[in-house]
Amino acid sequence: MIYQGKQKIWADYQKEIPDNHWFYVRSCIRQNFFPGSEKMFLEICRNVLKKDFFETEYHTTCGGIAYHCDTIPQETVMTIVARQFALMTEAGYENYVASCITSFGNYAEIIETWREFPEVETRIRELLWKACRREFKIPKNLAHASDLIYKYRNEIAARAKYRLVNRYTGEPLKVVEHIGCHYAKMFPSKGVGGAEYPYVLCGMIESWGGNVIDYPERRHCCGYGFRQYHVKANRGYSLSNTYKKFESMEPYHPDFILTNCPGCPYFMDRWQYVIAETEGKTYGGNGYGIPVLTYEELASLVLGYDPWDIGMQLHQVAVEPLLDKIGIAYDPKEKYKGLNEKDLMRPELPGVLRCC
Amino acid sequence: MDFGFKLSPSSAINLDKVDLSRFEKLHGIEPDIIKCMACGSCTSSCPANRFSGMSLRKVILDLQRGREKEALGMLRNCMLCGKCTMVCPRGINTRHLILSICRIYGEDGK
Amino acid sequence: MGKLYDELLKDYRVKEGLKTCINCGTCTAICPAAEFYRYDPRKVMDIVQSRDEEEIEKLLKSDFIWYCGECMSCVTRCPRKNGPGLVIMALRNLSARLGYFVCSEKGRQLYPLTRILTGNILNYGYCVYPDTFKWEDHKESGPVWKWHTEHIRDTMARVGANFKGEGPGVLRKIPQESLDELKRIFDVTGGTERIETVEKFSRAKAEEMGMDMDEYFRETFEHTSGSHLNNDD
Amino acid sequence: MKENIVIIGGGIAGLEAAAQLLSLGYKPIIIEKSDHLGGHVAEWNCLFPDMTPARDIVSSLAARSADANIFLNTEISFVNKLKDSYNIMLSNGISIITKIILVTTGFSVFDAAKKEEYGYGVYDQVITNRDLEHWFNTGEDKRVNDCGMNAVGFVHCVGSRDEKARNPQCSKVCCITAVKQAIELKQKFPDAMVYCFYMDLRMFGKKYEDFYISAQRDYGVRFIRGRVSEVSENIDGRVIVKAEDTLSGKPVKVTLDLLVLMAGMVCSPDSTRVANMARLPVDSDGFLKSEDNVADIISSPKEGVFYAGACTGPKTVPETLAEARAAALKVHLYIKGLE
Amino acid sequence: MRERFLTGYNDFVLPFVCGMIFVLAYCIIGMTRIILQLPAQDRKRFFISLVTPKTFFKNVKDIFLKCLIHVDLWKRNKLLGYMHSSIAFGWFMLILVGHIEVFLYTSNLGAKALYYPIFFRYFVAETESTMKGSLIFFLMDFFLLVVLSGIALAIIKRVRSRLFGMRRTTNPSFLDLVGLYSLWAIFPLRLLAESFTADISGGSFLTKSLNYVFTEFLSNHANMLPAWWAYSCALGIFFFVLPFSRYMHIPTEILLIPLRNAGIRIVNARKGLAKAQVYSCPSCGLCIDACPMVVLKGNIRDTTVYLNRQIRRNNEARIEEISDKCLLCGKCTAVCPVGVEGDKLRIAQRSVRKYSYSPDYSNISAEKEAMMCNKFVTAPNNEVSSADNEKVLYFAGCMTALTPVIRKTTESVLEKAGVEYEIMDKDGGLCCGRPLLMAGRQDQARQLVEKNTEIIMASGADTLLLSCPICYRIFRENYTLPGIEVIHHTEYFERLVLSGRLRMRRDNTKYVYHDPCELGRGCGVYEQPRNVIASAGVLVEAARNRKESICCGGSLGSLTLGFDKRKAMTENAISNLMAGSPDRIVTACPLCMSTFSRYSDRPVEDIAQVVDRTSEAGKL
Repeated sequence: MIYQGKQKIWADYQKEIPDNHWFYVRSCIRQNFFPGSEKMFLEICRNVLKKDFFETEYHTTCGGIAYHCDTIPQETVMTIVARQFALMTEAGYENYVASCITSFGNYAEIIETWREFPEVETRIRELLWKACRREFKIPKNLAHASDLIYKYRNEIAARAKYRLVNRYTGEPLKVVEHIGCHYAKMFPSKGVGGAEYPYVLCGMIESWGGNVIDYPERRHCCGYGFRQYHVKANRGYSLSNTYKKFESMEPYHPDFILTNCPGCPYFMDRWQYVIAETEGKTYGGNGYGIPVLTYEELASLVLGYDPWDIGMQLHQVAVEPLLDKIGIAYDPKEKYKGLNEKDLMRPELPGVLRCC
Repeated sequence: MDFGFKLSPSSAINLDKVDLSRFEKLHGIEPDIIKCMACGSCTSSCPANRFSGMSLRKVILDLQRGREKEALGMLRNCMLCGKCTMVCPRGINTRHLILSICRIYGEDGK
Repeated sequence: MGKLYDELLKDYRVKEGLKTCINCGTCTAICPAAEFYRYDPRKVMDIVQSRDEEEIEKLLKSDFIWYCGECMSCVTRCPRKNGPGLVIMALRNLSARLGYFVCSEKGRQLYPLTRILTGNILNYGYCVYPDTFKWEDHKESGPVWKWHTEHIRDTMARVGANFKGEGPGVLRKIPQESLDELKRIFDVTGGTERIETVEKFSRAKAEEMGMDMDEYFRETFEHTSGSHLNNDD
Repeated sequence: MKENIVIIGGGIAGLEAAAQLLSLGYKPIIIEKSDHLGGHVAEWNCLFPDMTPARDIVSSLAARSADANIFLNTEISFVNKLKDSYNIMLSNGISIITKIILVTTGFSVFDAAKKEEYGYGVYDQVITNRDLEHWFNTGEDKRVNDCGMNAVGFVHCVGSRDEKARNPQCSKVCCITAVKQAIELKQKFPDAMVYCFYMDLRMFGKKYEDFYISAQRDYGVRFIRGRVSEVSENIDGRVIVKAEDTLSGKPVKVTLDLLVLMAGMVCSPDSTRVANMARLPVDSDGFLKSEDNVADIISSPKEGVFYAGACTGPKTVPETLAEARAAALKVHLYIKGLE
Repeated sequence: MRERFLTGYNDFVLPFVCGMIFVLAYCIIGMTRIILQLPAQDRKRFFISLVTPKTFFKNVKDIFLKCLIHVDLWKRNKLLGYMHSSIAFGWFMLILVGHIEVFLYTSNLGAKALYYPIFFRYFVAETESTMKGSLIFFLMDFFLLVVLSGIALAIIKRVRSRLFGMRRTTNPSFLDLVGLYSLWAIFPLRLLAESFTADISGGSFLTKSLNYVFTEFLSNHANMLPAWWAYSCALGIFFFVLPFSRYMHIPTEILLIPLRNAGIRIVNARKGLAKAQVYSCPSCGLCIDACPMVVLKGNIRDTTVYLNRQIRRNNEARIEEISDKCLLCGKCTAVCPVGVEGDKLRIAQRSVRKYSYSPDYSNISAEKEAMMCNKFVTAPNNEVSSADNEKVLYFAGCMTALTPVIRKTTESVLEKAGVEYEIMDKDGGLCCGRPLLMAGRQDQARQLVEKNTEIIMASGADTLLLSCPICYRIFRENYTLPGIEVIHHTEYFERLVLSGRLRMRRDNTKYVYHDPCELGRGCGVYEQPRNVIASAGVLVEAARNRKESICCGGSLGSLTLGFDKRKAMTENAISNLMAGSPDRIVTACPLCMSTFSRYSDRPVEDIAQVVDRTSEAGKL
């Protein structure tokens, strides 16, 4: 692997990301499975970095999952998106940041379609007016939330309490990054670093002290596949794709996986559990899995937040071995406690996958 | 634990792992087999194509990819009529090739 | 109704996604579905490109168009700037519109999908929502999810979510007026009509298969024959 | 015979045209940007279909055109159109007034690093056709492992027939070059598996098909119809190639010790620069535009400006030489017309 | 005649007697084994045929004409015929007359009967009564001269075979050579021995006169014993090598003729009839010249004579190579003087091959196929023009699919003649099974025969018309289609012309007709196509035609001949057709047509094209 070769490509894909004043929209999947992540994103941006991020309670799903499950027509999803843009316009923002990769891809695709076929935009404006009496401007800048953490990575590094270094060996942690397919595969120029060697997560890992691992199936989809997961009968597809990725990364013994898509960490986390239960195979050493982190979680961890405050307990794969490696202090007894030490009992332990 | 689904087998051909020993044996008898340029003339003229999907082009390809079962399945209705030999632009003696395949490859494995 | 190909061509995704295909196979090579299903996106493109009405109709009624995971990996690599994934979406859209989806096993799954996803959107404003994401239907979500949903108000509160709360925040309650707007958007953009179409054809199919709608839902949601996978006969 | 003839580019087209003009009694001026004559051919090892050493072609051309005025390491600073002639200013300060310009600026090899998914410049074991020729010539390339060569792949159409690479044209010679290089590698590493990943094999030239048959029959080169979609590196540093075996409709994957990218021909930036300076039009394929693409490919739409070789599109060596000869005759007749 | 020795014995007879006993024992055992190897049914049939007067007389006649007179060779070349019959018939007569002589003049024969007829002249002396036998003396010398003339010719033939109409002869094996030289030696030595004793035992114009010459310088009678020893040894050696040389054909042919006359076919590749044929091969090498593959010198050793030799040696690799290469044109069978069926023998060798995968056609629905061509069943009666009009089912065949002009013109001719017809293989149909049969895959071929039979029987037709001789042959030989006439289009066209349903316009175009192997040698159809062509233009003949027609080289029979190798054969076949400088080449086989078209410098047509071009509708 020739690192300079990658640097050259990264230099070609630098996208303009304004520093401040963003209209923030949430992700359905992230809110369900990693609720702490979104909270931490705003926490870090607003309170740590003192940036202006606006969120309105009136925004909804973008409809992307329903659209990619082919349950709603293109016009419907476009109008829902137009409504989101209208909310941004009404709030006086022109920079639009999405927490979800599906949404991000959805917005990018729709804006691109409108650009190429202006008659579609006109029609959607009419439909939105008819349905909601709203009008919108197309955002001047569209970003994914990971773009912003990437943008702020050095500021975060400057305030970091921990570095991604194995405290036992002194070596940088080996980190595998996984980019959501809809981040740059459709429009390589819309992603930091392009589609083939995206830099958005690599940049974070590098500036926080870790070492990025490239493995053969790095670019492969996690296997979500929308309808291939939401319908129970199809989940073998989803499982098989994740399995393929893990088989490919296994020889590299990564310390953890970093993702920027809300779905991928859920799938890569839970499919490890299913592979362990059905195939008896674990990838993380000592019967553990490989922890799969969102970039918000990682940023929060290096900034020194309590792992249980940011929702690390909602992962099926235990994160404790990773926390130990980095040297992050945590209280095992607090892991499954509610607010004010409320006893919530604890999840059952899986049969094969080792958990804490 | 039963989740209601399981891993699916992969159909990808992994050329690193294909066992070509039988193909090499065949190639020893039929050196022309690798002259095939997959033009499909054989398939288009084949009367067995209607019945067992016979396509000599695919048979040759499948054998090289280690997909022996598929290849033999197609051969099932070959009537050895010789039209493929007549139309092959590379002059491959397809009839003898088919007979050699039938000698070397069998349902029984070896 | 016009010819199928003309109908497809009206879809902007086909306009963007199918210029001319040279059958190079780049899409299939990296397609996650091509490896695990009997599926070859290149062939789908070729059939659409052929403008053969009969073939296109067969395609719309087949399982093939439902194998794609819409990851759009194919879009990145196509040397002719095509988007097989986009064409698939257009095909699925047409298949749903014409009711052809009930002809194939994978197509029939559109019914549970529609019920779950549009239900979530219209009822909660989210595509995925804990109240409808049951551990029983998602055993792979693990004991953690089971625990999480059992104590959801507490676990959500612990990580600072605003679960079912007023105002902004994680999994807040989306105000009724926003949900009403969504409903109106569905009404004027054909979303509602699509739900009804899927309902109608599925109902007819369920009747043909001798099931009530709940059985039909379970059947299509949970069961699949082996014929979709590669290595069995 | 005092008419100045300026030949821009000292590749084989320029040299052949100069040699012909010399034999017609003219004294042409060759302007060459680099420090050697012969252009791309000088960097090649052997030429299909008879495996003629490229060096022989170039040295014989150089010998035959040695009497021309040759400026090496010289670029053109600007071109001024005068009333019925051109004023050419060279980077070495010399200025030439001429009525005749023969553009033989040739092509550039497509920068394979632009096909990011193939990882040229990122993965250690990925090289281009030009790198391989360099290795044939010098034996120096640490990427070619003399002892551990088990599997080698060739990817056709890299940067050709590719709208994403902004070159939808076929580069014409890569198919046969890949076949040639595959045979050469098989000769050096008889036990290695050699795969060619192609979209279409365009064996249009004299004896090309024989070459292809020989590669199949005599060397056992495996041809797989499918464009390579993705290349990645495994933990041993070998490259994994993914394509579709379109003839069986299945994804195919193979691990290789060396991957050779058949980088195509694109119009050289020098051609474009000259075209800008002399106000020559550029055709929709990015190459220089001829008066007529069928009947008169060597005339430019501009009075006194002629083309030869790959500046008007991808060409083989014999085609280029033939065009150079035709251009020399055209120049000769043009000068006769002026008198 | 008086016996010279009381014992009537001398040691020199031993070599002969041992050889004789050995060869007789060998032949009896061999013959018994062959007969036992026949399938029970065939064996029964064979024995019955032996006692049936008709076949009995035929056997006798055939043995006499073929084994002794070699009538086939006479037909081919007089000199060759004379050479063979002089030796065979002459020798036979020597033996016959010798026996008569012995029985006439000796009593108390006993064990002497074994060798007396051969060495009679040594053991007897001339007496008063001798001159009564002067006729016998004369006959013996006469036949000895006949044989000697044959031997002389044989020696010449070894050097100049062309005089005998043979371009190439077989390369003899070592034992063949031993046999050959001992055979050549037998009769001169007999002459020598008898001449030495002629003054004692008497003789005629040959022996007696030679005796006079000898006595001039060799008066001592002691000299005669070595000559008799040498004679006996030559015979002994000949008999000992006989079973292992080509001369085994002499006794075997006597068995082969009745086997053939009993109508027995080759069942087992190496046993029974096949074995009889193999051992009957005299290695004369006529099949070498006949073989179309021999244009390429490298193929000489792949001719039938060498196949027979390799089968006798059990050289499996070569047997496979030879039997797979053959075009199965059947010409060697046609020219073979003893009736070795080179083509069938090879098919039999192919059929014993082991395959680990075998196609089967049980998934093909004959019913469904029949639906596509059952017009005669489904059409209401009034649509069929007249009740007595035949209902023709036209099976174009696989090969015709590659030469659609044949099908098109055949249809056009049928329409002109107002024939009610239906095409059986519009959609490709099934193969007739002949190519599988030729490849030795009999079980598979049988399956196809069954499927096709079912389809044809369900079609409601009463005539099956074929335009491909390959199909035609298997339909004639292996199909049972009760109530349905199987006919080739050449025959059908002749019928249409003769019946006036087609009117031909004759012009001056010169046509040469190529007899396709399967139609001519295979099915015996020679005259019908010629009659049809003669009514369309001027018919000229090829240098070799009819039974001796040369295969086009495209045959499906060969499994291994490559495309490039066949070219020379095709060119040779074309040059054979050029003898009469024809304007057009006409054939009646799609495979011949496409093969010839590849290399011919003048138009090649199927007979259907000729008929279509030159005919118009006649009276109905």
